[in-house]
Amino acid sequence: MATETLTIGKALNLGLRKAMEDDAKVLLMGEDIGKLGGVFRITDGLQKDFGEARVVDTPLAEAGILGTAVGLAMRGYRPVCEIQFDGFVFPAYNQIVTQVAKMHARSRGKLPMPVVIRIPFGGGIGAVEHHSESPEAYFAHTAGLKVVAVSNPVDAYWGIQQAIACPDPIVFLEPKRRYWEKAEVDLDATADPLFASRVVRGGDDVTVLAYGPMVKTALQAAEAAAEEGRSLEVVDLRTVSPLDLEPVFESVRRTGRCVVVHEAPVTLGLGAEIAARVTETCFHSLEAPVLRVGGYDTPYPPSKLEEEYLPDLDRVLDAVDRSMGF
Amino acid sequence: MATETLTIGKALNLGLRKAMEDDAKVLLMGEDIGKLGGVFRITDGLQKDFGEARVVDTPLAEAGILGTAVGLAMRGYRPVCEIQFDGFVFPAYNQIVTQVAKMHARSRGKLPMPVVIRIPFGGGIGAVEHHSESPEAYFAHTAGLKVVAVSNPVDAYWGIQQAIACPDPIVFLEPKRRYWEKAEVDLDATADPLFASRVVRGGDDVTVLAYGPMVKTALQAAEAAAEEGRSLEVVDLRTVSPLDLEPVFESVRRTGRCVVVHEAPVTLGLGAEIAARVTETCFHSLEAPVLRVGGYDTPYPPSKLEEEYLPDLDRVLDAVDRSMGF
Amino acid sequence: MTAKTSTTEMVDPVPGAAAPHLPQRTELVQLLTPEGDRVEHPDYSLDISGDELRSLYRDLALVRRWDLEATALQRQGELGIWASLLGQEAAQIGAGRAMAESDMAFPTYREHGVAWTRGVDPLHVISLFRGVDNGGWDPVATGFNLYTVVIGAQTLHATGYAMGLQRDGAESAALAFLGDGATSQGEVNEAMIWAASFSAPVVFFCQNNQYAISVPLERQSRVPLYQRAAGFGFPGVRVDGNDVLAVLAVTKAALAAAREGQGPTFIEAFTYRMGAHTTSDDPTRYRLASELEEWKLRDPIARLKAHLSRGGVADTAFFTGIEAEADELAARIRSGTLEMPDPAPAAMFDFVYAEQTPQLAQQRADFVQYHASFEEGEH
Amino acid sequence: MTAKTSTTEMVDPVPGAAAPHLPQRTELVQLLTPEGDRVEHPDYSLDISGDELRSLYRDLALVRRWDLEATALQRQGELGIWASLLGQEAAQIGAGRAMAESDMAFPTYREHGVAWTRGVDPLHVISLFRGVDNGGWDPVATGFNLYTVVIGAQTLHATGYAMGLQRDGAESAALAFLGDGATSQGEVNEAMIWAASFSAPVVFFCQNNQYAISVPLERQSRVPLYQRAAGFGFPGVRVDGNDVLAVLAVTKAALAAAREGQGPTFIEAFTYRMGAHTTSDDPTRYRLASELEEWKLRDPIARLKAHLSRGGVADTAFFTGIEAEADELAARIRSGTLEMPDPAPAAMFDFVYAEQTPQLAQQRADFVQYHASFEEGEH
Ligand SMILES: Cc1ncc(C[n+]2csc(CCOP(=O)(O)OP(=O)(O)O)c2C)c(N)n1
Ligand SMILES: Cc1ncc(C[n+]2csc(CCOP(=O)(O)OP(=O)(O)O)c2C)c(N)n1
Ligand SMILES: [Mg+2]
Ligand SMILES: [Mg+2]
Repeated sequence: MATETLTIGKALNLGLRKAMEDDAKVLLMGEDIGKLGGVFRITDGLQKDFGEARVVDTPLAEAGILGTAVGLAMRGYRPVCEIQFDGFVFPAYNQIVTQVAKMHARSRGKLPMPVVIRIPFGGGIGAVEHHSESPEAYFAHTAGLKVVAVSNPVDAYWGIQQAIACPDPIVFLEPKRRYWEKAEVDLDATADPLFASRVVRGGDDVTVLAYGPMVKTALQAAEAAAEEGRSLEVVDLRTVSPLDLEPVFESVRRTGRCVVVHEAPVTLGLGAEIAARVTETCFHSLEAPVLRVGGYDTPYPPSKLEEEYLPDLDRVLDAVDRSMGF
Repeated sequence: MATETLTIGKALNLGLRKAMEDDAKVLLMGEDIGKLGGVFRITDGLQKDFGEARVVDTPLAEAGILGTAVGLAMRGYRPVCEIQFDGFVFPAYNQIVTQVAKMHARSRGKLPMPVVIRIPFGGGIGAVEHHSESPEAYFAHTAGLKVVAVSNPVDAYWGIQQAIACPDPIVFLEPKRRYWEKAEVDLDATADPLFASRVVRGGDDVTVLAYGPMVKTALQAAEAAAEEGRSLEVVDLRTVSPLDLEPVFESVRRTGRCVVVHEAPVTLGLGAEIAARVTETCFHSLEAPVLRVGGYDTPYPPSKLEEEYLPDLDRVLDAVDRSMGF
Repeated sequence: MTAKTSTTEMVDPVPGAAAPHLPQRTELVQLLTPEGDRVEHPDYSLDISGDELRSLYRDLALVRRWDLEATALQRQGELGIWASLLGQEAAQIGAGRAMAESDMAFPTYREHGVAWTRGVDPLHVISLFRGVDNGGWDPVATGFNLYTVVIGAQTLHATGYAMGLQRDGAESAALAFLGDGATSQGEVNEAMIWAASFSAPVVFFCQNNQYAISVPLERQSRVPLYQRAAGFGFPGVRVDGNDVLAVLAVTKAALAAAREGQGPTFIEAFTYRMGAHTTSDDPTRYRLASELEEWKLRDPIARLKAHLSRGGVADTAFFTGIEAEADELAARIRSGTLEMPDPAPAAMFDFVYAEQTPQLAQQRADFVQYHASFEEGEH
Repeated sequence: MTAKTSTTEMVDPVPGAAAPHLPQRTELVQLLTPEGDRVEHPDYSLDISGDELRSLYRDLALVRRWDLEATALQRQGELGIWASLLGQEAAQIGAGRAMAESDMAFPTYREHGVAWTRGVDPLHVISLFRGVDNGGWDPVATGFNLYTVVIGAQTLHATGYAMGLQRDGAESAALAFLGDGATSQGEVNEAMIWAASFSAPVVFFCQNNQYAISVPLERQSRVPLYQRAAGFGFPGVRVDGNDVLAVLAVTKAALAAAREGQGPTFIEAFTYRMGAHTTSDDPTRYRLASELEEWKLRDPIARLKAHLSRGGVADTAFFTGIEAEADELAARIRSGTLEMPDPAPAAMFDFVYAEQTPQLAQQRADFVQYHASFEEGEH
């Protein structure tokens, strides 16, 4: 059994390599992904091994990356596009929303768009503006896209391969501040399905939902809560579009309480959708309204303030307290 | 008292004219807004009267429109940008989200952005793709923007002037299929505040929320419900960011039931945010979960299907039934 | 609030100011004068048979008839909108006929003439404007991509497709259509930058029909559009877009160069939109009738007809035959449109994803049930 | 699924293929050779006093010292990141000094040299990289816009600002900075299109430092960048970016033309990023050390120093004086950075809107209360 200790970054790198080996139509596109291996080194060594035709250092133009990816997909390729940072995806927004997302429907299946849009997302790395955004809601509100947010090396390794194999366009969000988190990855195991949430810690008092970088935060909160005798069930949503809420409903029916955590601003963040759906489905089981812990409705602040802006263990526990207090 | 019967379109035209007369720094920018008067004729006659320097037919480039608007605003102008159709705002998305929305915060007040982005939005006009979208959630999720959606000639006339006078950037959504709806407008009256919702029909059984084109639909539903002895309270939200929910909370505390209606896809549409907040604030008053009636989570369909896609009177009543059935 | 304001007096800016430092001489490639006389061009020769000439004429005449019939159908309420190609037939037929079967076209929303040359059924195109479909035909089988309504987006698709051709070692090219207005879109300029950077086998075919809806060319560029290409490092050429022979020759040459690995070319087909932008438009608001009259003298179909007649390549019988064929086509388009079935309501859920999501499957099921409830009279 | 596939063999595409149809001769405006000799240029003359020359040298030397100190501070963990201007001092000081007080600069994130010429306090610039502020200085008072991190976005702001100047009848111009990589962004090309269309008084100043992070210029353009402008209908010029005198002369001329209503100019300042892209970057992964060695021979400061010394314009005392001033500056930057207060937490709520929303006011209040609860030991 080939088990390796991998960081999320390295797991992605290996996953990309595996996908490229498995399918000659997979190609990577992005700014600085070649010799440099990407600013986070996720594509390290791949251009050397697969050549410039398959690991393409592009001109500095995000619309160009996504627009040409559409054409490549029409020609049978499976482009994996790296957007260097979350805040730089917006020049490509038109191509993503009006073309990538809609092409399969427009062509009634004649033009599938197996395009993966890799985005290192979220804050906490002490960066300047536009390097710490959480744009997932913009994509999850867009029909035709699927949106994945991994939280750990195992899901990173398998998830990127599954995303590439998927015939639909996927926004693949990588928790940049967790790139260096390590775990054992069994490279021979069978992967969990990509579009399924997962209960990562059992509990009885409150159901806490998170994805991407906030899963670790939620688990830390659960740990701390346990010390005070409070039992939190933590669910890693893993995919935020489509949402797999059956396990959540099941959990909330037991706990009667639910807290959603994400870095994106609260207003119209994923928490809004989840709150609406959990409430609709579990109305009679809820002892308290679904509470949301997220970024404030402000631009991402200068990094000296990001610890205040980002949800942390204490803010999750505060929401748990408020939920219990209802 | 100068009262005139105006369509929404004409009210906007007069409101723009008034704003340009009142403030020489107001200028209009957009594709075909000059001689043609815009594809919906909202700017009809304005270039003739105010000249090409103040009613600017732009090159065909939406990022250009918004990006130069930023520079003009820095120079003390108040640009009013017309985006020809909702589906064509995305090339400008980068400028809107990373620049227009953030400039005031970035400069800590030194660079206000009194930019108005006028967008005819929504479906129901039998158009081809990209002409019937409802992108409001994308903007309402973006800190730094305000988002207004008018539903009638009175609010159109005053709202556009208030939006232009506002020092913050405003996405001003015009219900294109209602452009030809008429009402009496008192040109001398005092305007209601822009960022306030309004109860447009009193009722006791269910609170129905809508904005833009769906206000009429909600009122029709209330009419039909009344015939069956059911009393719906209808609230026109008027502004979707910031949301003015106090009147809604007050209403829901009385009715115990709430239905939100919009054309945008349900998932992560405004209904999600409203459901989350109404539930949080009125938890103990709710007899049923907040229900949402919206577009399906599909691309906007070809126009032969749009009547199936768009919420109508029957779908609102169906939701009311379901709410009552809880 | 205002940085370094001085006076606030309004001065009308001077758009389209002359750029005297640039060569203003523009060479228009022409093989057929407006009067129908064949002329030679040093760079572009064309050896063409009588059969081919007649078949070009047939294409021109039939797409014009299709276009007129569609406009009529729209007026009668049968189509939501129609974007007429009137006046641009030669540009489109010339470009379309220059393509090899394995080439791929990336049209805007107006390339009905190109569609015709790719064997796309006119009724499939009409289904889009009738609101029956957002696509309408098989882009893979026809080598003719779906119409792209968002201005310019398709130029990047064409470039990416060309990069795919390159990687496949295919001897084919992509042909990207765009309008004069589209040249102002950032994405279009990015497409040219990418095409140059990767030496991609893509040809940009710009129909400069002088207007972007109401906005005249001068607002988009103060120098001839074909000159844009040199700035990106590849050749640009201006061709008489109302001369089907010149368009054919220039496009053939550009496609051949692309297929041979010489990279992109930008073709500016100088033409005129003789009709309204679409049936929703009213051009009297922004242009003089006299302008149209001038351009009528350069009508692309009349020009070829004159050439055919004068040279004895076609006789009255031929033209009458084409007329009859056009009548038949128009009748088929009319009846086909009227008989076109509406799409099934639940169809809107079906191709959103290649792998349907449980969430959307549920929405679909609820939708079907909701509809059934009406039939059952539940509501 | 694949349209008209032929073979799927992989062939590496040929990027940056030659474009033999285009003039490849590029004229580099130079007034000072790399050895420090003054040369004449037919189009750009410069009459400059000894005082001015010395003051240019002072600017170059001080911004380099500022830059080195900032890099050191970053290495010591005092800044989150630093984008060094090393090697680009002449381009930036030349451009900045060419501006009139009422002109407005629109920088990227690297124009510390221009900031310096506009009187922006280095500590204000540093506050951005320390994560204390997303802006940092007063763009209105300084005529120096805030840094723009999203590549290219500022070029449209500059163009719009220039349209405002035009409407005000102001005799001022906007100076938009951009990198070589930025020329590939759609928005940058749109800015040039707009500038041309409205004949706006804006000058595009592109520092071609040969790289966009790791990506060499060839990926962005296969012809010299200054040639891009001609395609949009306005002049482009390439200047030796390591020659402060040439940059000064060329930029002055372009700004003067803009102020006089002659519209935009594109300046390509040919230079080299001698350091890493930012302190997070590792250039050894993508370029050879020998390249840097070559460019060191063209060092912009050494060049002016040679000129000053050789011509007797400055003596050792002068250079020693500048050294001392640089030491002082570095010390002030260091202590100022270390003493820089963190922003108040609740500040992030305060300028989101000019008119605060009730919703955000509530969030702010909750935030303040939540924080207070910690101090009260509630948690
Ligand atoms: C991104 C975008 N913005 C605006 C529009 C609305 N629109 C449709 S056609 C058109 C003009 C296009 O002009 P041109 O490129 O010259 O093509 P033509 O219609 O003349 O063939 C405009 C502005 C659009 N379709 N897409
Ligand atoms: C829209 C956007 N995409 C990507 C980035 C990330 N990024 C920052 S600097 C840079 C390279 C810029 O190169 P160039 O324009 O040559 O300027 P230089 O850094 O060399 O001064 C990139 C890709 C960004 N800031 N904005
Ligand atoms: Mg046109
Ligand atoms: Mg560079």
